[in-house]
Amino acid sequence: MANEANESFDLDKLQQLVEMMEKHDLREVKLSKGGQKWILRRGPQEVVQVPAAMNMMPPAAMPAAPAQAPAAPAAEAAEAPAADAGTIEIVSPTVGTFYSSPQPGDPPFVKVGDTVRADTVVCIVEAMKVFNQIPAEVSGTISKVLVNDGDPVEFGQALFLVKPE
Amino acid sequence: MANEANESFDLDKLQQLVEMMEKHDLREVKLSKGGQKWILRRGPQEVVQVPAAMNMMPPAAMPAAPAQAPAAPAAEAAEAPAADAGTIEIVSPTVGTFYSSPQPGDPPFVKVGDTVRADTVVCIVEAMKVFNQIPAEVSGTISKVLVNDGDPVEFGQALFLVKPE
Amino acid sequence: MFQRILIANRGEIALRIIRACKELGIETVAVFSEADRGAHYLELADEAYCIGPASASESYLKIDRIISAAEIGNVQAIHPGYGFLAENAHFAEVCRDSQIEFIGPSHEAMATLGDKVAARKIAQEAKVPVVPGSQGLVTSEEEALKVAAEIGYPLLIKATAGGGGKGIRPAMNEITLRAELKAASAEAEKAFKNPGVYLERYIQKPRHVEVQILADQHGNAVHLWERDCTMQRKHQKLVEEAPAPSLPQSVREDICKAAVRLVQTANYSNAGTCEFLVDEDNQFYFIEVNARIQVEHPVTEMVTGTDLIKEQIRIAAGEKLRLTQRSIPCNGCAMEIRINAEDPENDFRGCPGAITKLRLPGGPGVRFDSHVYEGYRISPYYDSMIGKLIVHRESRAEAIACALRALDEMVVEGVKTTIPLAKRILEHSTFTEARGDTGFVERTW
Amino acid sequence: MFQRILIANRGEIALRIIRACKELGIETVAVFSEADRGAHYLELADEAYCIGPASASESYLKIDRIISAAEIGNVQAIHPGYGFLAENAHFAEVCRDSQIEFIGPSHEAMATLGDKVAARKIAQEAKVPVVPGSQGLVTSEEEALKVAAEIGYPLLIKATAGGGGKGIRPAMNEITLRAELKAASAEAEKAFKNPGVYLERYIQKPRHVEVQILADQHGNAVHLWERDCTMQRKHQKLVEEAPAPSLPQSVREDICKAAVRLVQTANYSNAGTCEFLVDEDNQFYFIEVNARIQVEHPVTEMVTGTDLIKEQIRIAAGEKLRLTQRSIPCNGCAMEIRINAEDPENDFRGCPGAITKLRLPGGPGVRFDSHVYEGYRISPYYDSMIGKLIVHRESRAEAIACALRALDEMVVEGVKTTIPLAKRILEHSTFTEARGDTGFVERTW
Repeated sequence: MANEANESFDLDKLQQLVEMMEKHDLREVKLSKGGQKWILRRGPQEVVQVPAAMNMMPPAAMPAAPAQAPAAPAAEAAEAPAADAGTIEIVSPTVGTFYSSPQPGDPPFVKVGDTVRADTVVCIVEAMKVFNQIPAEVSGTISKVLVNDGDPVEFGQALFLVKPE
Repeated sequence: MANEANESFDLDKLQQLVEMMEKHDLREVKLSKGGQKWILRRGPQEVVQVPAAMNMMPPAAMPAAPAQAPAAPAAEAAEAPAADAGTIEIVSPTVGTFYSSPQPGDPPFVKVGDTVRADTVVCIVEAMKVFNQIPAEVSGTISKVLVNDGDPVEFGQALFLVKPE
Repeated sequence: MFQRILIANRGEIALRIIRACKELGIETVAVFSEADRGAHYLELADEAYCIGPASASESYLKIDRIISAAEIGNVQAIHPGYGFLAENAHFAEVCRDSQIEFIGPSHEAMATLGDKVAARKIAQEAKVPVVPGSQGLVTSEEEALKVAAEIGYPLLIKATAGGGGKGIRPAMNEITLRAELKAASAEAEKAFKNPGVYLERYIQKPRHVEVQILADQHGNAVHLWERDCTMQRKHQKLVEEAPAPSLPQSVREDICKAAVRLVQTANYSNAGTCEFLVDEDNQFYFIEVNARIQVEHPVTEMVTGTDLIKEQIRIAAGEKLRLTQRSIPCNGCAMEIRINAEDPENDFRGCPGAITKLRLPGGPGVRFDSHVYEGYRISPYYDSMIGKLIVHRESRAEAIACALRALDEMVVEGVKTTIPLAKRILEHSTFTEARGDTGFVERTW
Repeated sequence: MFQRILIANRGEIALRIIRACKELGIETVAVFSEADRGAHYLELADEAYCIGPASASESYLKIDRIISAAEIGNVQAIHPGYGFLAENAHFAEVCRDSQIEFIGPSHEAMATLGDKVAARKIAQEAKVPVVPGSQGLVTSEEEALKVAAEIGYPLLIKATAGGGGKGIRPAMNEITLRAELKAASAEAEKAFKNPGVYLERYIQKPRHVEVQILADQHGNAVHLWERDCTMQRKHQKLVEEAPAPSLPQSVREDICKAAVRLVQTANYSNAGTCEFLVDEDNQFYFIEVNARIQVEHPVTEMVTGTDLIKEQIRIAAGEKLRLTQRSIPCNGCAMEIRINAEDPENDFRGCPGAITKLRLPGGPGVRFDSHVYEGYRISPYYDSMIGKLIVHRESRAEAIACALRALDEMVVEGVKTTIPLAKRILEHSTFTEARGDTGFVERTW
């Protein structure tokens, strides 16, 4: 987190950018800088997406902890370094309960050392009785499982570390 | 005032010093650094004097204005630059009304260009019907009169600028 | 009573609800978007879950994510605050289907009162005056002229599909009515794909007066007196106060009783507000019910000595009202001044950015409700309100003086705010003499 | 009414008086020492004059400089706040000799009540119970034993020249009395150059209860109910509340009436406080009168809905009391928590220094009186109080819960504060069950 603080000038950049967009009523801005990419859109259903960075989001802290994290708009996450150099995180697309296997007692979808492709199902996140199968969205080798079966997970929380091919 | 803000680390020094004195129950500390001198005493009648600096105190701002000055212990004034390089200020030792002459209509005690000695009376500051004759406390030439006959003056407010011999 | 509540909101009102829960010994689960990550108020909740990106449609408006946060948070109830999902009957229903109590009215009552025509019917049923107008749409010119003759001129031709001030044309007399009717219908067809128009009396120079009510689930309802919210700009309230100045005592009592009749007729429970227009002759006309807690609720809390959020929670938990109508006082005068990060020089556009310096007002008679602090970054995604100054003094004159001295004490740097406008309003004779109408601020500044 | 007032004080109470004056439309002249130059509250005064160096003896206690500031500031009255010159009868007299009204009692009443023996006489004259003891000094052992037999054991042998807890010896029975008497006298001779001692009953496990009174210059006096200040450490109050818990209603009324009798007998005017000790049998004994506004006055303001500073000014301006005894309520429960920059780990030594981070509590039921802000530098020259948290809720339990959640919201960095101790007190069963006595805090922490 420390180096984020140092790099906080990027937040200001984003701020400026958003204000500039508002001022001149821009609908869309795309920026790419080094490894990261920003796409900002304004209007009816304004969203901030950080595709390149999404998989690099830091583990969303658990109860109470999030508070310690610095205030920052979504794109700021792009700054966050991967928890483990050379690995990519598979993050939860929603808030819910994490299940590592299809059924209680079954073997887990994946374990450390398994190779996964973009469409490989790595776990289930249950939200409102709906069991969402989560694909890896990246190909490589599972190097770490970050949560336990039955854990509650937040939106954007890292579930697995993958060493890409 | 701007450069005081930059030099605010000196305030911290003073703070440390005062705390150090408290902690180790020091009764007196004398420091000299460059042109300035600090004398701090603690105990029964604790006072902070800044002899070398006292005459260099900036004119105490008039109504409302003092508020703009930065919060700082007395000795901080030592940092303040003289209003005019090479001159020394004669400051009011009390709060009251400034009179430039012994009687209304009389010629003033001193005017620009007059030479004064330490014991030369330069004005009267009236407080509670008491007419305090104010000596120059420095020898030199009056280079500027900073207040008008009948003006209210604060403690520590500069009244005259003197070019020392 | 509940042991654990989820707060489906953000900012000032989320903090307000956390405060009430802490005083009641109830644990809180907060939810937040990535734009609010790290906000100080989240530290005060017992748990906090990120539910999505900055965009409200992907977080604070995302029903399934909020419900599943409630499930993993293991709460018994959800407080929706105001805005976002607060008046979404579907959300209320989903909550209850998931065995989680929604802290608000029944979704049936919410749905009914959310419908203009249905709400108007209920009001008439409850013998609450509504703005005179045509029963439903006017289809022919003859009908229009006939209705107009009954309700009287001047009147407004309103597109049934319109709203937010759009699709409205005034008609001062028969001639203009004839002329405007077709034009209005054609315009409506073009703008809203619906030619339907209806007629309504044009209330001139109205004041906005609303009545706070509380109703339990056992058929008991009380009013907590009224608020005057006449100081507004583009339908955005700027200053609210209680009691309503320049309203005869008999009218105050009538309008408050009318509000109670209305919510009882609608089988409404929990906290709610009935909004009225009051014309120059002190006739009042029902407009709508806000089926939620409102931004300006503190004004009523100060003069009645109640905590409306706590009462909402108690009612949702099934408790009977602790208050009886006779036990509810209206002491002194309270005012709320909304402080928004907006640029008055630039048509009040939002001013997102970091608050570089902040000094809050304090002392007797001053309450300040805000989630911001020095260093807080106002995100561009949500509303621009950064705080509410609430003052409570013996008299209206003292309340105004107190509000002005408190605004003098406030320092906000880094963003532009509406503080200067607020001061101009509070000092204007039209306000101090309570001669304003809802158009005053726009006409004057 | 005055047009212009000088405030002969600093910090929190100076700001408090500025706020009251602004609400009354009275201009203010502030005075400050060089240590306070640039403090934010000085900006809120209409004028501000530097009157000397940091040392109080050279500034805030310097009568001639304050009077001449009042003269060049052209004010009609001086408010002394508390501490410094507030109870200096000579200062009050000098003000009035200079045709400047002193906002406080007559200097005669102040002088009389400032004298222990004289104040005790007035109390007895007003039929207000005092701590049983010898009439004046005891000169012989026989006399001591005779008096002791009347007032009963245990008792205290007190040096007449003593004070602040010094020169006091307990005697549990005749034997110890005999033994201690000579020793005490000798010790007094040695310590205070005055061998005089007197006897007083030893009140065990007392509570500290004080009554707020207001009296005008036309002979009218009322009480504004009592405050309990039992939570103290080395005679420094930490938490004050109203009403006094665990005090039977009949005793509350008796003690309040006694206070009114006392101030009327003393021809006292303006605001004042009568301090009492209350023993385990709810017997109360007069100790002294504080002839000034007190730090803890906001507690009374909250439960009675008054503004004591404004009342002080009105009374000094010669107005008749606006309040009648029957019109003064005591609503809900109010508490004040003093927040001092002190280091509890280090025997509560003052912690001067810069406040590097500050977040204030807010929301319903919370009032915060303070002159500090982020970046404020606490000078080592004056008292260590940086703020007062005042809460006001329906019940005592809610007030405690509100105070705790407000303290949770507070963030003070850069200096150590008494916030942790305050939390421990508020959470301790002895406090929540109101079983404490004035020795509780020192015995417990």
